[in-house]
Amino acid sequence: MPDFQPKIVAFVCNWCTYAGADLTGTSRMKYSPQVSIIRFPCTGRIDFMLLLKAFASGADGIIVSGCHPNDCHYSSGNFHARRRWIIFRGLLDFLGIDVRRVQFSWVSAAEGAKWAQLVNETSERIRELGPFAGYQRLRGLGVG
Amino acid sequence: MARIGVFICHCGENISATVDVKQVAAAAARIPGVAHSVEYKYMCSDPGQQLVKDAIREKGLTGVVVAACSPRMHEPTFRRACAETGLNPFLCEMANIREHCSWVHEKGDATTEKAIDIVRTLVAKVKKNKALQPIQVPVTKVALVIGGGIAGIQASLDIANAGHRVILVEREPSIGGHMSQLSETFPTLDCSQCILTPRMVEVAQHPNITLYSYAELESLDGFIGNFKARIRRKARSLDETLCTGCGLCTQKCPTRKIPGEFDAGLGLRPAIYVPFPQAVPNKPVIDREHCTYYRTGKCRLCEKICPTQAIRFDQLDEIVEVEVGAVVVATGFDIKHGDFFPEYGYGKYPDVIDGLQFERLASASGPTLGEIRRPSDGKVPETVVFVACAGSRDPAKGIEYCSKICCMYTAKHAMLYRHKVHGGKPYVFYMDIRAGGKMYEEFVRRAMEEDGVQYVRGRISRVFERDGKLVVKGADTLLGARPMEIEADLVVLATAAVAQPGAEELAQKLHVSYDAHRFFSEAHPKLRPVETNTAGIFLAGACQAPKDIPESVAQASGAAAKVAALFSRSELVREPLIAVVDRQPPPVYSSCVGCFLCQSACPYQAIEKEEIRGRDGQLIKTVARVNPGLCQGCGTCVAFCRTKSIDIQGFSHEQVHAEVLALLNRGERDA
Amino acid sequence: MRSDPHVHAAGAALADLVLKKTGVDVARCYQCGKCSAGCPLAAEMDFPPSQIMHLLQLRDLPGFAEMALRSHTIWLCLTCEICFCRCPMELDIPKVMDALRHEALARGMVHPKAKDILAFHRAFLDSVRVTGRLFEMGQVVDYKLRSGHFLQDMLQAPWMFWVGKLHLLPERVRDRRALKRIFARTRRAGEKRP
Amino acid sequence: MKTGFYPGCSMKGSAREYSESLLAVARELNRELPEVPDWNCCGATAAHNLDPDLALALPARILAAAEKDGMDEVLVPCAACYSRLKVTRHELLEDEQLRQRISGLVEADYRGSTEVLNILEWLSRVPELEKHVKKPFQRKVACYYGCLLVRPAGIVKFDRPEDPQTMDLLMRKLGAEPIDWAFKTECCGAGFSVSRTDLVAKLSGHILEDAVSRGAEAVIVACPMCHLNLDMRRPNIEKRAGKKISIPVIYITQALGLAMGLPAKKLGLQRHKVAVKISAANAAAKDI
Ligand SMILES: Cc1cc2nc3c(=O)[nH]c(=O)nc-3n(C[C@H](O)[C@H](O)[C@H](O)COP(=O)(O)OP(=O)(O)OC[C@H]3O[C@@H](n4cnc5c(N)ncnc54)[C@H](O)[C@@H]3O)c2cc1C
Ligand SMILES: Cc1cc2nc3c(=O)[nH]c(=O)nc-3n(C[C@H](O)[C@H](O)[C@H](O)COP(=O)(O)OP(=O)(O)OC[C@H]3O[C@@H](n4cnc5c(N)ncnc54)[C@H](O)[C@@H]3O)c2cc1C
Ligand code: SF4
Ligand code: SF4
Ligand code: SF4
Ligand code: SF4
Ligand code: SF4
Ligand code: SF4
Ligand code: SF4
Ligand code: SF4
Repeated sequence: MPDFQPKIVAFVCNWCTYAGADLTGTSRMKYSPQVSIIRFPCTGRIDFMLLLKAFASGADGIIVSGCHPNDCHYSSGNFHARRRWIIFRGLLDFLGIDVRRVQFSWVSAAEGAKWAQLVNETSERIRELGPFAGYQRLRGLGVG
Repeated sequence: MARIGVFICHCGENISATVDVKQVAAAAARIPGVAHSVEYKYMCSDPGQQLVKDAIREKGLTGVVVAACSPRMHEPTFRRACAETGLNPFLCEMANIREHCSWVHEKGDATTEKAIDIVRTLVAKVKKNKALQPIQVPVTKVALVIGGGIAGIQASLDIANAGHRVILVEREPSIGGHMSQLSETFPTLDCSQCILTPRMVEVAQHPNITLYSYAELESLDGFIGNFKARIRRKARSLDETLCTGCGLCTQKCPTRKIPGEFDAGLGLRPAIYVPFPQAVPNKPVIDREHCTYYRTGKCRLCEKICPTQAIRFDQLDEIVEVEVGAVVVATGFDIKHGDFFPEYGYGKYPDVIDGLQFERLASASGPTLGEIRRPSDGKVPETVVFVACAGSRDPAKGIEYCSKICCMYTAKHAMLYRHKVHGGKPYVFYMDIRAGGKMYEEFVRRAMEEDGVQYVRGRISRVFERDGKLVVKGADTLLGARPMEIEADLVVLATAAVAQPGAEELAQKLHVSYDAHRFFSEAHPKLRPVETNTAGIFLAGACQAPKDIPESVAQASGAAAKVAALFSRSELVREPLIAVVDRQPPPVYSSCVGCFLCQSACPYQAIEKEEIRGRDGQLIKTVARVNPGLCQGCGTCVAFCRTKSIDIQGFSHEQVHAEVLALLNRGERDA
Repeated sequence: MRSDPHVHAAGAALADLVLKKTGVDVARCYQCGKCSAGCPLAAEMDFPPSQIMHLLQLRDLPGFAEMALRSHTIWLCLTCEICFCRCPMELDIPKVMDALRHEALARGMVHPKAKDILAFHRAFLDSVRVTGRLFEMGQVVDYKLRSGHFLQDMLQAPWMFWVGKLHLLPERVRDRRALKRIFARTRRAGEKRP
Repeated sequence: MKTGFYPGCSMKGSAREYSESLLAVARELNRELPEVPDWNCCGATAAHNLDPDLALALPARILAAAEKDGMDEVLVPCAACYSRLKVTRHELLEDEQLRQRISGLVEADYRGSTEVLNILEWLSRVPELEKHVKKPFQRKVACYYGCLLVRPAGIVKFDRPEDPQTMDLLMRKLGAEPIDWAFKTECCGAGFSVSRTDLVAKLSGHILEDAVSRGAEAVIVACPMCHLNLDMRRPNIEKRAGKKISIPVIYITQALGLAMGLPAKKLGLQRHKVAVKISAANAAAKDI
């Protein structure tokens, strides 16, 4: 699939990763344009049904990224997110979604380069995995 | 029907060099609900902002999307502009097509496509935005300071001098904390009491400060600007208004063999006592546990002797309720005592003592009047071994951290010993010397160079007694870890600094978090070191982590400045990006089922239980309610709620769902 | 952790090998010296225990870790456990010493002065292998032959015999074959026994 | 509750009197102590030094035999054997893979139900031990625990590793006055009693000198290795110290036996190198 251009949604927190991605921009580092960002106050806010909804709506891959452990702007949101992520992984398996389509990461406001690298690596991986074909089935299951 | 205006910025060439802005504007115009779409060179410039304002007025826009730089940069700018036209500022969003698009991708169709996606996403969001009002909360301009050590004293004085009322609560009969126990203080070696007592007196005399000594916090409710505190004033067993502090009772009390807390157990005190002569307030308390009258029903000598008839044996604890707007926690620290070091004979040999005990031995007001004499037989020790890191940096003993103060006070102790005992031989066993502070390294060097303190690098293995000497078994790691034995007369352990007993209970009363070692947690380790995660509660001094006096004072002044800033306004204004629980008209009232999962998730204790009652007062259901004063808007609760009954304004379910769908252009794929 | 005793040394740093065999991460040692200060034999050792740990910490500098293997220390260590008991970082030093001894044997790097100690251990195990129990008389004689210290205990022995402490004939385990099999199976794990 | 007995090699040889006195005392207390069937040597320091698998396999065979025989616990009076058995038990239970491998090596499965007991634990469980005391042991004694009864603390989980008290309490029950001294848990030289007598002389010498200087009249031990080093190596110790040191070294079971009024001979006191001139209630024991 040579010119498959995946659609990747990035759910990021406002204080760390969003700002980190801003830094990537101000430093003029380049990355693949297949990723778009949706801003959240904190990764703790992200309920994972939303991720399923994104898959059901045609996303091929997802990035969830916030503050490093112990650096959360709100003290513990990212820990909740991480705990939820562990449960969510199991669910992905159950729904037949390859867990490699979801990239969970920490990018701080100072890690502009890390953001670029994260996006590029994720795009590359999703490109290899090919388009997510199960979205209609997901919708059939009532997700999204 | 929504009428959204889209304003696309060139940012000079920053955006337009890689994104075809004209195409973006054209695409935006085709999005349903978009009533107006233009591009312009510099949106944030005055003419740019004017463009927005004019369009709002002329086209009757119900929402605005500015596609430009990061909202972290100019969101306030454009929201302000909207507000000037009368449009609610929370109906304005920014689409970040610079940092997240034009700057990070090459020129080309894909980049323009992405910019369009971003605009479409934010248009979808703004259509779901609601007009929000900033939250205003009133502020009670009274501060509660808990703990009257140097940190609490400094914070109280700073706040009081800024013109605000302070209520200072101290657990012990007198304020002063550990600093009042110290002999001389590093790095200047000035006398601790000489610099501390004037401040204690200032506290006592300050018209803005109410001091409750021998008192503890019972409970704290409410939120920033609006706390209610209940304070338990423990029974002193005398009427403070009558007592003149003459001291007759303390001189005459026959029950005198009680090891004194102030002298770290090295001196004795009577059952009715003031902890030390310069105590503030200088009024005694009866220690009911030891008083002969309370134990046997006989004595009452103090009552007979008191010239003002101040003694009240039947006095009860009293609860005082106060309303305060901010709290400063300054409850300090403690050091490890007791059976902590069986291998060092701590608690077994009387001449193995801790740092505070040495301070009392060296203090002119101490049990030996400042002469260094060992506790067992009162002899002047010829050889003293000081042991640093006694329990600190010792995971085996449960303490991984460095206590930070002991390197310095150990150098001080060795120095004081040399100053007082000529010809005395001080040895310091250490692992590393941590003397990072102004004039600190110089201070330690002085101990070595001028006072001849002999430093041995190594951690001792054990201490045992032999023929009246304490044999210290160590190894010098700078000499090939050769074992060595020193016969000492006195061993001083720099035992680890630990949290105050009761710190955990206090933290729970205050709803502030604490770390694994029960020190209180700051909101951010670098950028918010004096705040807690609970708005309106601040930290000062060694209750947050072991600290020396300069640091404690600096943090106390920092906390006081935060309090003063909070009190500088009569009302607090906060962004309304907070959680709300669903409310509906009867008979549903709310979709909340009262499971309170959200409550357990909320890091700020912002979620309360609300009872919905019928007109007859009968309970209909209990639902969650978000306290807007406490909620910080993290949204953690939202992800927890199974019934989607709690939502966060500005990042609501509706908004983010709309964003996801728009971003993925679901309409097109479906087709 | 102990499940796999056949980790191969080639290439890997000794510290990694120790970690794998014992679960002890020598990087945790912060050189406080408390172990050396309490070790009853530190004064006799060429490298007191804390220095052994440091030698292992210098993982990539050629030669240093090997000094630990060639040291006299590892053969002097009595496994008295006092260092482990007091180490603030809770490092099981005696276990590290065990691993180093085994490795030194396997690589033929035994310190010359450890000869007597080794001879004694070997004599001991031989006795156990043959009889299943320790045959003290036989062992003492065997040790003398191996170590060359013929006279050392000869004055002691008649007295022991006299007070009924030494047996001339060995006590034996009934199922000696089972024991032989155990010895045969474990042989490959450690040294090449003579 | 079936309590087995693992004598170990030295109690059959150089430490005969330890087992004689133990069995005499057990008889008096009405306790049965059946030996672990067909037990083998625990491998001691030698196996431990030379061969990690053997060091586990030998004790594992013993434990398995005891378990198979339905013993709930095994009394291991020798502190060195106790340590080997206790550590092996710990390691096998920590690591299932290892347990299976070692079980394979010894052709017997140890499942971990049999506990390992040291002599002090066993004795402190005797209810009202005082009642058995007929001739109080009115002596100042130095209770010597050595290394392996209390260490490694995380594994043996017995008493506290610094300044332990169990033996002191036992001796107090017998009427003795335990002294506070500094060498309770210092090492005597242990496994070097044959190969490095010079080191044993030094380490054991320190122990004895401290006990003597604090007025102890006897050193009480609970380990044949300690006894061997402190008693049988006395000539070496004295030579190194350049003086005579005549303090006797007595097994805790012997002390108990004396206090119970058992004859010295039955307790094997005549087998000591250093004459035991004291006995309970001053009834002179036989001098050798
Ligand atoms: C041996 C030793 C020597 C030292 N020498 C020096 C030196 O030379 N120079 C230097 O700069 N620093 C020195 N320090 C450090 C110094 O003692 C501390 O930095 C300082 O005392 C910290 O002040 P604080 O007010 O935070 O805490 P504290 O002094 O501990 O005061 C806390 C106060 O809060 C009260 N309190 C506790 N809990 C409650 C409660 N629940 N409710 C109400 N009140 C409560 C306590 O009674 C106490 O009065 C030394 C420390 C030690 C141990
Ligand atoms: C290599 C290095 C690594 C570090 N890493 C860490 C770390 O990981 N974590 C950490 O907590 N700390 C770290 N620090 C320390 C940290 O940099 C300082 O604590 C912090 O920068 C101090 O902030 P400041 O505002 O006091 O001073 P500065 O950062 O020095 O700011 C002073 C400002 O004042 C301006 N200025 C100077 N003179 C004048 C004048 N006359 N008029 C007007 N303006 C003037 C300067 O231009 C400058 O902008 C590190 C420091 C270094 C050198
Ligand atoms: S602290 Fe929370 S809000 Fe901040 S960036 Fe991190 S995950 Fe997001
Ligand atoms: S209680 Fe009475 S005697 Fe005691 S100090 Fe006060 S006034 Fe003096
Ligand atoms: S009544 Fe109590 S406090 Fe008063 S004099 Fe007697 S013992 Fe002291
Ligand atoms: S300050 Fe010094 S003595 Fe205290 S814990 Fe830190 S390093 Fe050790
Ligand atoms: S989690 Fe949802 S349903 Fe449960 S109490 Fe909170 S708001 Fe109500
Ligand atoms: S948004 Fe965060 S702070 Fe607000 S109520 Fe929910 S969990 Fe608590
Ligand atoms: S006691 Fe532990 S941490 Fe200290 S030097 Fe020895 S091994 Fe290292
Ligand atoms: S176990 Fe070995 S290294 Fe540790 S103290 Fe004992 S003899 Fe020394």
